Amino acid sequence: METLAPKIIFWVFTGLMLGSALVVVLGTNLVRAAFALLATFFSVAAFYAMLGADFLAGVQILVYVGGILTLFLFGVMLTNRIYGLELETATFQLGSGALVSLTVFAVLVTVVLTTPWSQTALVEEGPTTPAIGRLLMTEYVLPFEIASVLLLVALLGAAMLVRRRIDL
Amino acid sequence: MIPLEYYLVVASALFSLGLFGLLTKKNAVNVLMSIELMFNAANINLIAFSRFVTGDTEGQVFALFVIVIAACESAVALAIVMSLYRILKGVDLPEASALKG
Amino acid sequence: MERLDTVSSLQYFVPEIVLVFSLMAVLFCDLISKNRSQSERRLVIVIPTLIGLVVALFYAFAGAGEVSAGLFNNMVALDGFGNVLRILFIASSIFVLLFTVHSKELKSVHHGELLVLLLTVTVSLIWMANSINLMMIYLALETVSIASYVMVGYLKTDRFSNEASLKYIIFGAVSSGTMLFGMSLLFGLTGSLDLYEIRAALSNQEIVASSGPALMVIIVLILAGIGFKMATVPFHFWCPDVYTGAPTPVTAFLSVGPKVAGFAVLVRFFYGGLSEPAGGHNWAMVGSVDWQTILMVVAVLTMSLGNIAALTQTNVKRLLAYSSIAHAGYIMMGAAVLTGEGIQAMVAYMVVYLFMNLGAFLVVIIVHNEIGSFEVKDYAGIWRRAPMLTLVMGVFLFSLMGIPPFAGFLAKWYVFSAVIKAGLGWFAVVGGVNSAIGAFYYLQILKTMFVDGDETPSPAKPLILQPIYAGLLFVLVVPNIIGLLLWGYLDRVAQYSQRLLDVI
Amino acid sequence: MSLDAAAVQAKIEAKFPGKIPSAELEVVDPFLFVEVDAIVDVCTYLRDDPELAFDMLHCHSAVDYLPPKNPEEARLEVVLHLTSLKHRHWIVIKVKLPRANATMPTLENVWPTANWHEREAFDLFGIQFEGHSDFRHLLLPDDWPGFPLLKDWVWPEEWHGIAVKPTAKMAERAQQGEQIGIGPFD
Amino acid sequence: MKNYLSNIWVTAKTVTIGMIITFKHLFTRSVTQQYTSEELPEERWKSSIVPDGVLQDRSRMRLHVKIEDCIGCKQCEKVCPVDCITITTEKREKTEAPLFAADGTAIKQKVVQFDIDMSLCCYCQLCVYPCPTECIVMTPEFEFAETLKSNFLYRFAKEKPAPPEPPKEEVAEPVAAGGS
Amino acid sequence: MALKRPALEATISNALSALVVGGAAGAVVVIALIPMIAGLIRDGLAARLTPTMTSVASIAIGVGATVFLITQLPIFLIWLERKIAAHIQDRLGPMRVGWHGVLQSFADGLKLLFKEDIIVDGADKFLFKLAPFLTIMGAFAAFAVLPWGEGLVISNLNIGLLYAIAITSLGAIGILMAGWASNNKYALYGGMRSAAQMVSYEIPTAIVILSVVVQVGSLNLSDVIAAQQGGVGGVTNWFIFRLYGLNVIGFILFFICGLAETNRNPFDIPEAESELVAGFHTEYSGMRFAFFFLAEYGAMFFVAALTAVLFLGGWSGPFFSGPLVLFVKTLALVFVQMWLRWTLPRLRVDQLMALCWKYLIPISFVVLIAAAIDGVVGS
Amino acid sequence: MSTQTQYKDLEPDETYAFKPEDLEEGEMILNMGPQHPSTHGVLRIELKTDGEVVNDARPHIGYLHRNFEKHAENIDYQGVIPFTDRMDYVGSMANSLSYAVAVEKLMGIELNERVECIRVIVSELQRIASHLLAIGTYGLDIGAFTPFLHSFVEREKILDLFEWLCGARLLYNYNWVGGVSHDLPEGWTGRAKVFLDQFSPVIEELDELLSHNKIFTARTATVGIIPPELAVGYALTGPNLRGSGIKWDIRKEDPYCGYEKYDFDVPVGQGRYGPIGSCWDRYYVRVDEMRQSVRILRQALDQLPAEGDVHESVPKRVKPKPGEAYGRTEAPRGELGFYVISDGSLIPMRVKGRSPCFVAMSIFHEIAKGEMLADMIAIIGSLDIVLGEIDR
Repeated sequence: METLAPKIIFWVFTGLMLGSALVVVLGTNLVRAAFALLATFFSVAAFYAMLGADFLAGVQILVYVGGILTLFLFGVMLTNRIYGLELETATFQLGSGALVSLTVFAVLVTVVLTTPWSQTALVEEGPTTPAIGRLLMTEYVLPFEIASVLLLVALLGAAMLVRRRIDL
Repeated sequence: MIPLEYYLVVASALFSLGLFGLLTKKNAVNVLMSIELMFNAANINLIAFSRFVTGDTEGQVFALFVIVIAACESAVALAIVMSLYRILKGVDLPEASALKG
Repeated sequence: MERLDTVSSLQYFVPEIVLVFSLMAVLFCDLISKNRSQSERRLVIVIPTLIGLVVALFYAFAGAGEVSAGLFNNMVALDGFGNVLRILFIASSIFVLLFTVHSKELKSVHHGELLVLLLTVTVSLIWMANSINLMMIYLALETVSIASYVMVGYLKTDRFSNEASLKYIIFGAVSSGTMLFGMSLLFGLTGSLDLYEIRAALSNQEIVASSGPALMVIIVLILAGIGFKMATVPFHFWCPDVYTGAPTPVTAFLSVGPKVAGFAVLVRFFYGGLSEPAGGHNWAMVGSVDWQTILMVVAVLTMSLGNIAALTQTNVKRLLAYSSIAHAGYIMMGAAVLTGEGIQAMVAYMVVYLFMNLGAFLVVIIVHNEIGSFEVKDYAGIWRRAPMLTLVMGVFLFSLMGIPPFAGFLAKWYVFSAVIKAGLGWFAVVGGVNSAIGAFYYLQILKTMFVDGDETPSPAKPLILQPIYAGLLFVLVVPNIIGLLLWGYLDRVAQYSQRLLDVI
Repeated sequence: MSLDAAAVQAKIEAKFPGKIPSAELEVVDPFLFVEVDAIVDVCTYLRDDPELAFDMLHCHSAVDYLPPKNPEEARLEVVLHLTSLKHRHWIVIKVKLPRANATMPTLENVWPTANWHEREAFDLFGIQFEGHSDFRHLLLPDDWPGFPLLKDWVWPEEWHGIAVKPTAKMAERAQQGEQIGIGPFD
Repeated sequence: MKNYLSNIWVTAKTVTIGMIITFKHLFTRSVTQQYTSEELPEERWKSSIVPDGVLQDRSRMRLHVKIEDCIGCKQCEKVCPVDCITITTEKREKTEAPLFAADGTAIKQKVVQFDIDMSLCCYCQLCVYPCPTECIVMTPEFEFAETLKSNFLYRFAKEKPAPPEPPKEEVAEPVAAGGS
Repeated sequence: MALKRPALEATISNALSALVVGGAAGAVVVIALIPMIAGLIRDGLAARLTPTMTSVASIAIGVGATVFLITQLPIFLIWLERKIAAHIQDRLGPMRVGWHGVLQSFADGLKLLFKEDIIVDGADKFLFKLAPFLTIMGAFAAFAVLPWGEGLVISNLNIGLLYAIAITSLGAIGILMAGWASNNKYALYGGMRSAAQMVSYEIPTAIVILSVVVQVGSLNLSDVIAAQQGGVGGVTNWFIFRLYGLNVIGFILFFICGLAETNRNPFDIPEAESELVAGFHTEYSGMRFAFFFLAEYGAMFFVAALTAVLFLGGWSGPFFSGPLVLFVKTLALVFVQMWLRWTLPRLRVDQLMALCWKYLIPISFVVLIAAAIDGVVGS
Repeated sequence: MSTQTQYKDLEPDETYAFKPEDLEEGEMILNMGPQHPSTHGVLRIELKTDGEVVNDARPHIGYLHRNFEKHAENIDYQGVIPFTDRMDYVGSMANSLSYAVAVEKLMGIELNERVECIRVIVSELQRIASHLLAIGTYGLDIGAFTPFLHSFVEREKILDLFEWLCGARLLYNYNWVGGVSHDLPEGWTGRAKVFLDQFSPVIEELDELLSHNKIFTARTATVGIIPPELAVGYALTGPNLRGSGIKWDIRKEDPYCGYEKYDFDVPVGQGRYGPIGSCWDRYYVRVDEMRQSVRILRQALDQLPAEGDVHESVPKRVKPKPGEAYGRTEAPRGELGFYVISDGSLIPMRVKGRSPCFVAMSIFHEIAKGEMLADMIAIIGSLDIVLGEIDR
């Protein structure tokens, strides 16, 4: 039980993540791909939780599911004539794409498995929120400020681009 | 206890899937989705390392910034896609080929 | 190397702060001038932008001292290299800002967001070039990218602009995702995000011995992200399309700012994280991967491909895009030699490149304002309409070619001498051959401008030159002409810029 | 300053001589006949002349005259009831049209409200209005056979499988002991 | 800014007013009549504004014919706008005993068919006025729903015409049977 | 014409098998899974699940109680809503089934159970079936972090508030999915409106929550309640009375946002019956429709409970504390929600967005900044 | 030309006014109705929408078309009245009154004062009932459910009064040519006064609950603007015309049934919360008209002559001489006119009903352009249409 439960959860979410990612990249229906992304994001959040990053898991769901996924769905629905459900998404260069990505996968897996990662510091994890907050306010205060500039500019730019009039 | 390598392999698989979608998908929005998969793969790596290797929250802070950046990037990207859709009436990448040559 | 905390870092951070505040001021001015006419509004926003940039430039000059430190707990570096680039970025932004004022392409659109984006890109370029932390590098690079995506797609009713923007963002997102994956692996390998700590970790032979493949993969993945910004082969695909589609002032900016910042990141990453000073001007790689060879291969491929592809181009912007790829190859040569002279050569080349490339683009803008075309064949007969402009263009192109009296020669000389000094003679030969190839297409343009006009009788009405543009042309052309006279000054700058964080 | 029908007639006669073939002024609602070829001009005049200022076309009807005794009087009439909100007077204008291929110019540009009224008149009487901007069926289905308000209209037997003529009365059917369900299923 | 604040203020004010009103109504007596559970005949016509019981005086619900009084004049059939009344008469033989309606009019016709199709009736009451003997009336009876449309054919004629009828006695007595 | 016999049987079997078994079981499993994972998260990894059986048992009991609560509560709330609506409108409302119609919702549920399970021919069948579960999951999974009393919480997550906002955004995805999969333009409009609305209103919600978090210093809901204990009469420490009355504004903002997040009038534009027929659930019938209904009322209850926890002291009351106190507070807030619904007209889409971006967000920032300044000055 | 022709089969697409090939980028055809909760009946509106914005709109009517005018050519004059009742089925009294006025004008019948006064009373009560319905359903359209039922409570009371008067609640057949069908029952006027006394505060309450609510004004006061010129050009009448600020009321301009004897104001749109002629103005004119109707009713109930036979002028046979007449009244929805042509026989030769809703609906496509989807509902509701009258 003690060792089985996390394993089951891990494999369930791995299956869910990779399966839904496969739907995203192999599926032919665009909207289904977007909804499959929901499962991917969700299982990634579960991974975070398993890795003790509870705050990140919450943020992952909040931002990815609540924000980015909704954005994608809007993007899909607004950039297609959605009179029917036939939102086909075509593919091309399947063979070469598969070759390249399989090669990359092989290389990465080899590297990942052969490299001796220095797993020395497996500490007890508690709540991570205060630690993250403290880091953001002390050591990483400059990146934090840059991120705010980035958010401002992204907001401004996106709003500018979707506005119809050009002289505003 | 799941070893670190398991997470890394899953992340690699997710990364490769994202790459595959990127190379094979025609629809711009779908390509952006694939890119999100790549970001997520990197984030899994970061958090796994932050737990198993460093043992502090540094990697998590990085992942947090990555999430922020991914959100900004998708917002801007979708805005561009919408803007292009108004002109082209379609968002398939091979259609956006006026700049060839 | 001194590690400063947040509060004590602020005094060295004035130009950036000025830029961020002027960014907000422009936003505010744009907001309150909503009901005014377009020309008035443009004035209301251009002036604070200009003031902000000039003040920042002033403080950047004033701040270029002897101090070297890691600001904000080793987030960004304060050193000679960074100070020079900071000035470079602000100067190029001032030029680009003035380019936009009379550009015909940007006539109908509102400039508010463009200027805010310009300031954002400027300030984040500085951050990008100075960051010595993986997170900072990534964040600054993405800020530059996201803002420039919008800048490229600024003409939202224009198909080319939009397509360029889409292409840019997709390539950019891919390369940043790749780079991020590499960074995550590097983080796992070394357990740190700080470049100097990474260097320390990589010096540990125990790790290095068993992690060769991993480091190789990491370097390739990270190079993808940096290479995208530098537009080096094989991450250059976006470059011609984006340069062609983007509004020309934005193109001019992209060909200087992000490219230079990309090289800065290259230097910061490879010199800061993956090599250590080895006495004198020499550097030694740490880790078990021979990244120098990778860089050299990339440099050779980049300049060759850029030059060869440029030969067949008919569009001036596209041609200049390939030319800028080729120049990226030359700059890369400096980075690949792994000596202090290499860094000096890079900075010297970048300074000169700023003047000659921006000048060439300014001429393109002026000509486009008049004839509405970017095709080389439409340049026929410009000589008769604007002899001075043609001569100026000649100066820029000769300088880009690297012909002796002009500044471009100086830049090339710097690079080649650094390469030769490092004992890589074949490398210099490749560069020389490439320069010769490059001369063909530059001469092609000149030939069209000077000679071809005669058979197609076009009305020889004189070309109108806005005073601002005339002044800018003057400012840009003079350093090119008196290139050889600037030797001493450039040498001082180059010497100064060699001071990386831990090398005095 | 309101005008009575006679004054209106006089004014129109002065402006468009001979375009009013007849008029009835002694009836409950006095009316003027106007020639169909001048109807748009007359109506524009009626609307725009400051003394007349008939700014509102408040009723527009068509009438089918098919007297069985004297068939030569058979005709269609378009009747316009005009009101002036300004002077608070009103007048009736009539236009005679032949029963076969009745056509008249549209008044949509004079009073926009004529848009639907004319479509209705086309639907029910088959009068064609030339120059109408959106000439489609209004009340009836687009494929309805014939024009029901004509006096000699013949009931169609069925329309898309629906019996149009009144079916046999329930009384007769029920007398045969038939059980008729509620609803459209019988 | 002033506009901004006044918007907030007006919104808050009007919403509060509305909430006060609806809160008051939460405690006012409801007007619902629980129709089938309060089935008492006198309760059926309850109204808050009209005195109890008076509503049924002029009610125009189901038609009823006192067929004994009908003289077969067909006035009602003629006047009916929807043709829901069908009357067939035969001349009474001189030999039969003279019949008189309640008001003393002599009945000279034998009403062999007096059908009212209640599914067509438009409850306009126009048939009631011309009746010389006041034999056709509208009753306050309103519960006469049916499952078969043919059951709406009310056949009042007592006299049988020459051909025999199918036995349909239960519909011939609509008032007594409640239309079942 | 009567329904043909085989069709009737098919309907019943459909409804029973596909919906009751699959639907309810699926929902319960999903709902059960979420707190389980949450529990695992709480205990770090399963490695630290030392008293395994007790933990699982407590989770199971908690899940069981919650499942019972959240499936029965909406049924009661629906009856309550109908009665309140009726009395506000001078009517009586349901009166026949049980005392004053208390069992009416059960009767309706039974009816919905036996209704034909219609799936539109042109629909995307998989997503069409999935959407109600997603929505109900989003609404009910949030209950996992709701503390009912001292230690009476299924999963004492230390990111409870973040989890609550994050998981409720699943509902938006479910609604969007339903709107799209129905292959109906009205449904699509409803889905799009709903998504836009929920995404926008999450911002002020999060900011107001942040203002409370700043005052507590924790994202844990139990900590939030613990921070409101004590005070005069056990009342004055409630957050609504703190921060010089500014928290009252925060409370009102959070309440408004809660209305919007749960698509309640005057923000019910996704299902605006007068414009979009029924919005995203136009094509749904039977049990699937009921799931949307349950989800709406479940979300409504949760938002009210969260408001009570954040501002009104949660389960701690002036005289006695416990689950009942929270329940009463929540019901009072739910009553206000219903009361508002039957008072106000509906906003238009652009006005809805303007309200969010021009009014709620700036004001919520004011509250947040005030809370932050107060925290800095206080420390 | 009038012989029977075979119908031709149409493709479903052919019934659309907008063709898919005409659509701009991002546009979509949305079919609103004929089964839709807020089209007030079987109205179908074809909308060309771009997101939430409506770029163009075309109403399709006729789903309730029964060709009342053809009916009228087949029955006698008196028999037409039940059919007129069914035109505007929430304002039946006014419909039959208008028809009766037209036929009386044709025949030259003079009425005694009691009949006239009774007619005024019932038509004003009907106006209140109709406006209550209009206001209630308008609230419902905008999303406020409660005012609808509050107003229906009041409307029920009026219907009770009518049922007491003539036995029917909806389709009264009360106004006859030359009189009314029943005299007022004993005690009726007293109860009517009781109704008025308790009704006046209800108007104020509705006003507070709905009219001035910020959300309601925001939803209605800036949409569906009908400028006065447009309103006159489209021949709007009744509250729709008055909402655009034009003082025009048949009761004042062309008095019938002795309206000149009563003292009342004609409310017009003020543009209180936005531009004049908005949905809110039209709505509020109705609220104000209810107040005026109460005023008229109080006077009429006081002035009601005690003596007079309501059937005094009813002709034995309604058989007008050949001729024509256009009789019009101010129905709750505007000028309701009947154009009656007699050829001397017992049945009318032509009866044309000029329906205010038909005309009001014809302006829809003009004011719908550029508004949002939700505003369609607000506009339809503010025009206060009844499909029975549009389609006839």
